Amino acid sequence: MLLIRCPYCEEERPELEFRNAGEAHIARSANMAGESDDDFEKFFFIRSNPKGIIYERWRHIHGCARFFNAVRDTVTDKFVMTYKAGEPKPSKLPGAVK
Amino acid sequence: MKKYSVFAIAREAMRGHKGWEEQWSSPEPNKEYDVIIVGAGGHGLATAYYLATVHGITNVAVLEKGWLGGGNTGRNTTIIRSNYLYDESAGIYDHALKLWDGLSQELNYNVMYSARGVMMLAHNVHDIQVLKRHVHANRLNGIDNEWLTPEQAKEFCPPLNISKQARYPVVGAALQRRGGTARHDAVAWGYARGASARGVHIIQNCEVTGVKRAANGAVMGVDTTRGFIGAKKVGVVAAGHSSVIMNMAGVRMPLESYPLQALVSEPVKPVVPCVVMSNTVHAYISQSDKGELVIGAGTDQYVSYSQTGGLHILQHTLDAICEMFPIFTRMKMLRSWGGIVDVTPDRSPILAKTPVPGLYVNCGWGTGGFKATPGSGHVFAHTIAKDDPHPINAPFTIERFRTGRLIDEAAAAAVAH
Amino acid sequence: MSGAFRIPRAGRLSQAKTARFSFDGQSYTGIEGDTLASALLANGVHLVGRSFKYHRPRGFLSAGAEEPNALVQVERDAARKAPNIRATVQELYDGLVAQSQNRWPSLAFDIGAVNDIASPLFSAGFYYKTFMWPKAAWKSLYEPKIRAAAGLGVSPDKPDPDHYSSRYAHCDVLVLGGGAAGITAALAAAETGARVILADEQADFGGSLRFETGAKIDGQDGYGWAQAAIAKLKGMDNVRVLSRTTAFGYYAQNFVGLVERVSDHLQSPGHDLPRERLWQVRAKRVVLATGSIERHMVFADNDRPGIMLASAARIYLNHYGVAVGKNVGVYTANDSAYAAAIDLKKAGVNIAAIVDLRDHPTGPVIDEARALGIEVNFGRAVIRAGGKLRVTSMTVQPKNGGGERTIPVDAILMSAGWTPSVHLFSQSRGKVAFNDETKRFVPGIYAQDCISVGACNGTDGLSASIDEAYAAGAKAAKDAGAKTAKGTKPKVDASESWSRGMLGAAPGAGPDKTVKAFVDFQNDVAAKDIRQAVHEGMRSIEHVKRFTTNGMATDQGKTSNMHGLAIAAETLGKPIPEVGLTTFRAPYTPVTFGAIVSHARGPLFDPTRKTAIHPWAEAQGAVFEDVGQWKRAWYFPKAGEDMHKAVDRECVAVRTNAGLFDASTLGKIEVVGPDAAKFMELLYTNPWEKLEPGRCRYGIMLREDGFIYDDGVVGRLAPDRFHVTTTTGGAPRVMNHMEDYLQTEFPHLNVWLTSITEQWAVIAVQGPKSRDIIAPLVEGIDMSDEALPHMSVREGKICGVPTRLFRMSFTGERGFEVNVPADYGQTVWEALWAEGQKHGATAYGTEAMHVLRAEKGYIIVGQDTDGTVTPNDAGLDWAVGKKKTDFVGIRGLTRPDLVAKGRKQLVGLKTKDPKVVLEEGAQIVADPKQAIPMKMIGHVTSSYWSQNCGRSIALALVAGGRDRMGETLYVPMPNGVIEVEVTGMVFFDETGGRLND
Amino acid sequence: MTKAAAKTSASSAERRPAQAGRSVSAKNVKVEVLPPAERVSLRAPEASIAALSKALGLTLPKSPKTSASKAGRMALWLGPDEWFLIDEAGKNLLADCAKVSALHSAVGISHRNVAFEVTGPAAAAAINAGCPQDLSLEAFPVGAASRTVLGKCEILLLRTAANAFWVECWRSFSDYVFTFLSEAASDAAA
Repeated sequence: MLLIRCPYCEEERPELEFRNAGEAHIARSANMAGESDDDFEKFFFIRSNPKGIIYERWRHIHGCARFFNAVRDTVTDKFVMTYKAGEPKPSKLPGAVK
Repeated sequence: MKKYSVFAIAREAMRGHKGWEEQWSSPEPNKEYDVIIVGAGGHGLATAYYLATVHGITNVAVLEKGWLGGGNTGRNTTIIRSNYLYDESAGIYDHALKLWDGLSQELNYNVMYSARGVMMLAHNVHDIQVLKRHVHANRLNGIDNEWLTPEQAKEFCPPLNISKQARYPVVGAALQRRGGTARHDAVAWGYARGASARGVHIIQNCEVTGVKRAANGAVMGVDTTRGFIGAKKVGVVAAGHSSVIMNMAGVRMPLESYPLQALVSEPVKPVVPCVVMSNTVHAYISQSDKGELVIGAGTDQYVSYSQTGGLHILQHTLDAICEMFPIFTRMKMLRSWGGIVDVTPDRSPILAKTPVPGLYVNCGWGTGGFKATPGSGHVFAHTIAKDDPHPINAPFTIERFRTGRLIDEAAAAAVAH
Repeated sequence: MSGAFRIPRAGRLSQAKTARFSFDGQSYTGIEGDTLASALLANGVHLVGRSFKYHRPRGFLSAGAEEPNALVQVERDAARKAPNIRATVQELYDGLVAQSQNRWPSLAFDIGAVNDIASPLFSAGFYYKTFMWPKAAWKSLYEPKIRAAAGLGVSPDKPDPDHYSSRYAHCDVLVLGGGAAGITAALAAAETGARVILADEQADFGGSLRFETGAKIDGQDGYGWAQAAIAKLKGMDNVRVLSRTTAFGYYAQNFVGLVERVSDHLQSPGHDLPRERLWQVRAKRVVLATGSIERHMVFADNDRPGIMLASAARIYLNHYGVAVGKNVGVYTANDSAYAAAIDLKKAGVNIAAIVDLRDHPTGPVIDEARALGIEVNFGRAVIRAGGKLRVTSMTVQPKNGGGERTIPVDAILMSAGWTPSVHLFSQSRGKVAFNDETKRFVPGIYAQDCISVGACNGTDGLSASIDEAYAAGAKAAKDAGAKTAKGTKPKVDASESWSRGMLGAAPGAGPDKTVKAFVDFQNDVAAKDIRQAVHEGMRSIEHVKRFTTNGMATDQGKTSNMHGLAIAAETLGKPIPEVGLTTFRAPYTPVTFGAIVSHARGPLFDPTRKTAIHPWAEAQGAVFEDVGQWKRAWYFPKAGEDMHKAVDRECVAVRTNAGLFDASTLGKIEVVGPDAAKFMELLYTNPWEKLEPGRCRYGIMLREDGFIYDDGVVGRLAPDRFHVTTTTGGAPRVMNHMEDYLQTEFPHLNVWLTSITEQWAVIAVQGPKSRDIIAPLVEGIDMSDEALPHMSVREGKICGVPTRLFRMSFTGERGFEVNVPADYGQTVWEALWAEGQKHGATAYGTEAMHVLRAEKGYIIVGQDTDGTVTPNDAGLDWAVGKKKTDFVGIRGLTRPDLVAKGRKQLVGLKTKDPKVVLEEGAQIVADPKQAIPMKMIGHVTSSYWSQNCGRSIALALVAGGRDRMGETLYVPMPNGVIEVEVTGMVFFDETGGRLND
Repeated sequence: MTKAAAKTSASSAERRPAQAGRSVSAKNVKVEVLPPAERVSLRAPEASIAALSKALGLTLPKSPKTSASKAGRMALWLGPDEWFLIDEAGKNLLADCAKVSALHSAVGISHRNVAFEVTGPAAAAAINAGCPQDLSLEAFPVGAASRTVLGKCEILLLRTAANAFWVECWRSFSDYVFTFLSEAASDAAA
């Protein structure tokens, strides 16, 4: 069971309080109705599924109920950082080598 | 390939089993092959085997980053069935089931396919509606699947608890008698032996690090930890790592990889005679020939390549097992492990040509790929050999996610209203 | 006397406290504090089991959790049977009943032992090569025989009367292993004030100090020091000491699963104590002090009862006061077995000889052995053991060949060296490193905040272990945020010699030999099997393991893995690290399902949700159905009624007079804020901005892919307040879906969502008399059709309590849904019921509700739709706002396949024979005469007998269904084809006039 | 404890709270059902907090996992814009909120939840049978409040004293929560 730092509760909480909500930073188009079939496929189905650093969404559903973003290594399952929903994708990761 | 038989065993017994030949050879890679298969799991090895036996293509390499059969092939709960709802799914899984029946003889390797029956439990009215929809569709598709009362279900699987006092009482079941289990390692080894004997190179400890494409976009070969290996056709059968490999070729996939855990109990004398599955209570169980209860359930909730998962997932799984089989609380978990399952948005596989000429992909089997192994390899070999899908796998395209023509078995089992 | 082999004044148990027990029906006496193993050995019993494949007789190999052989069935009573219990772990209690396993008819005479005679046939992986002919025989003959022969114990066959509990715990420092290193680390950490948990799998602490008579710490003997230290730790508020507690799994982020065996050792556990308790500990730092496990020597017939690990014999002697034989041989490749010989000799047991593989070992233990007059042979090997049910001799030969000499013995103690227990370290995803000099894998690269100390870290010697453990314990506490320690490090006054050993097959079991020199006892894997696997092309240790099953038995290879690896490496001609080590997986030792499940059994398997009105329905004799976690009243049978009769009556009554229905389980969400309507516009297909306060609308929610996700009636209470209803099962996911969009896609909207599902009990009153029933109880709401038309909502009072009164209908009749605060649900229901009685009303359940809505063609999401159905497919295009520029699902809806011709559409079906009721889920074809596989064009989603229509009715999804009106289609059933006609979806009151009648 | 089933007025329907009157006592833990109380789910942006605090007569806490309490009225921080309000005396929280014109959402949920009190030296241990949070006084001090889980159910947890917790859950889960806590209490006592 993972231990996840909720950026709103400002502490680490057990995974049982959270629900994963898939890849982060996939923005819904402001002109959804005008999207092409290809764009819609990319938006709704295509996922980066990285082996390594993933940017993902979690919801602290049984806690503060907020959605937020996390950076995690999918090989070790270790969290690099978490940040609030709406904040930009971090350009630099803490402790990142290279 | 020297034939295996009881006589061969008797002969070897006389000389201390020193005369067995290698089941597969471990050659150094050539510079180039006609076809490269990425991934020496059951599906990849079966593909190579059928390329050789059905299509006469033997200049084939199967590249494996670890040891053959070491991924999901060796980590699954070996359930085999074909009682799927949609024609497309029923088509491919029943194709596989027909190949399972006779696979030991075909491969001259006892894969221990055991048609002990797969029973899926209904716990409420909604389950009955969903399972009966399957039963009727299967019947008209020529696939066996029959409806049982709770009492009949208990007769078929005596330790099952059908008490009406259970939290979710059993109210019926669908039984596919041809369903069952097989010995997972033997499937990989049997195909490896058969393919190797026909000239296929199985190259272990050889990780693909890149996919090379020509100026026209077509595949030229792959970079590996053992150097570049050329091929005009590359089939990616890398299960949880499929999207990693496809990314190397510049193709982004509708896939996510999740940890799937399973466990076995200590071995006991025969007690569970068949496979029992429940979607509502959510777990499945069978008993191996060795006597271990083989148990699985759902995935962890996050993308991961760690091959580990949380204890709470196993707890939920065993909660469900002990709800269905209250007599098992004193049984002991002996070993648990995790695999990486690649899941598509509609929970059906992708078995198709790709936008890249010469690149083929066989992935997205999610939690249920083992049962398809022979059928998947058979039609994927066809797809690669003919550069055109077999009618059975034609619906399993990548494009379906653009058009919306999904094969959504999970949605068809819609959650309760 | 508790057994002929109990040595007076030896051991630590009080011989006064005896305990009677039985094994295979024979009664024995042991001592409290014994394990079943020590008690049997005290009585001279070595033969306790049969091996898995060859059914060879087996005795005790060890005195601990690594035991591969001595597995027994322990039965407290008929319902408390436990298979595969290690006799070396099971503590004795008065009245314990144990049986041997995997033998028939008896342990001493086992028919299955013919497998041993025929064993040349049963070589590694033989089953992959045979049993293939004739094909049918696998299922009918071979497999049943194999299965019957396999397995060890017998599964329990009754529900377990015991209970299991669980506890989450947090600490700064978790110390796993209570030997000298673990205790020291715990002391160092505890002195800082850090929160410490110390756990050990044994009943009492001390680890190897339990048998190392040569250890002295702080002026006491080692064991005594350990007990004093534990007493000190137990007295500290910041320390929790757990004995009989095995850390079985090391998960991500220092999350460790432990099982505490609470009452299996007690004679009468009573009802209050759980059998076992699961601890799930989150530790800031973990100290691994898991020790090491002695390896056996791999030589021919090394499995005969009476042959055991040297350290085991020492524990039996020094702790339990039991001699494992009267004339004992020792076979070793290191120093530690000498201590066993010395201890036994001093206790009066004859040591027949020590056989040491090493050519010229020197040291104090060797000198001491010689001084005691023990025969010591260097450079020699035991090439074979004699005896069958008990070892009778050992045959010794110079290790490079030469003359054989057979020495009579009744026990052989072996030691090939010690394997560090890196299981938990490895589970933590740490990478082990092979130390070529000491020939062992030790912790290399750490993946988590943990540290290994003592023997499990490859640290030899008590003094070095304690130094290391003290520093590690203090550092772990400091790293976890505690203050610096201010204690004193334990001082080692004397310790024993630990030296290396050997890996792989011993001389006489080399590559040229076909003897049965066992590597894995339980699974009957001999050195030759491993070699055969390599010869057959298995080059990865994982292949070798799986092909031979080495290390896959219930002991998970604790004694066998390293030997197996070494033999494979030797055969391959590769260094050990290149062949690799198999993965260590949880659990460290087998864990009961009960402990893992703990509380989640019976009523706590899953919450059972009941509405406020449930007790009334129960009192009325309602039959309930499970809908998700809810129990819903299904139908209300009167005396003599079956389900059909009850449902027919309920359905007719609703349309004739009125019916009361408990709709409380429907999901309800209050959407509040100035942007509430804007939000609703985005989440539902319908338009909402213009819906006036006080009015309702049926809403459809899609997923982004355009398929129907949920539906429900929505009332606008105020410009900034909506009362949204969802399906029963959909409530949590709809809430999550709405929150997701609100928080992440539309955070600019000023609106909030609150689940009010359980705030309101909902009583549907439906039927022509519904208004007459409600009106007398209502205050402050004008109930006239003009003031309260169909699809409107008002707030007021009913029975003196607040209500949100909806005028709406899911039956097609004039209808209302009365929302009242949940605690008033039952009394308001009772009041309405009393009024209803005056008007011939009935209570109806979910089944009648389904029939009534189907008569009107109202869909149920999840039954008539299945996640692949668009609003158009369901005939609900009218509910999609055509002028809207955005809503969730707007783009998904226009994808090529979702607008293609021939999609399945929801239609009505009437059977040609009105009495025939179709089966839900039945498939529909256009041509019933076609051969299988048939082309199916749809399926029946809902089907009922409609008493109101006087015939059966059905809804179905049919390809191109709306273009097939009037067409005859076919439903092929096992006992004949049913003809049906495609119709519209409304079967009753097509004009809808009754809504206002 | 007050009488669990109470009539609100002579003319109105009888109130029948779930689990009324249930309690269980083990050696070091006691679990009791609390009587009905007034409850509101309050949502508001930062800018409205001062006005709402004034109207409610207690300062809405702004720090995670904290609560405020004054004269039988409690406000639990549940999220950055979410508070759970309890008035034990049943005073009208909604009416107080309605006085505030600043942006907010107040939804009455008095009947949605059922509250339990878990008291005694082993109270934390009993809750930890199914709650994965660290309930030591350092990590979860008196006054700490949080939504979390207990077994297979969501709960709201408030520490009212070193040895006392206030546990809330939705009405239909109250039987499960009570049963769970009862089982856990007997084990925690051991």
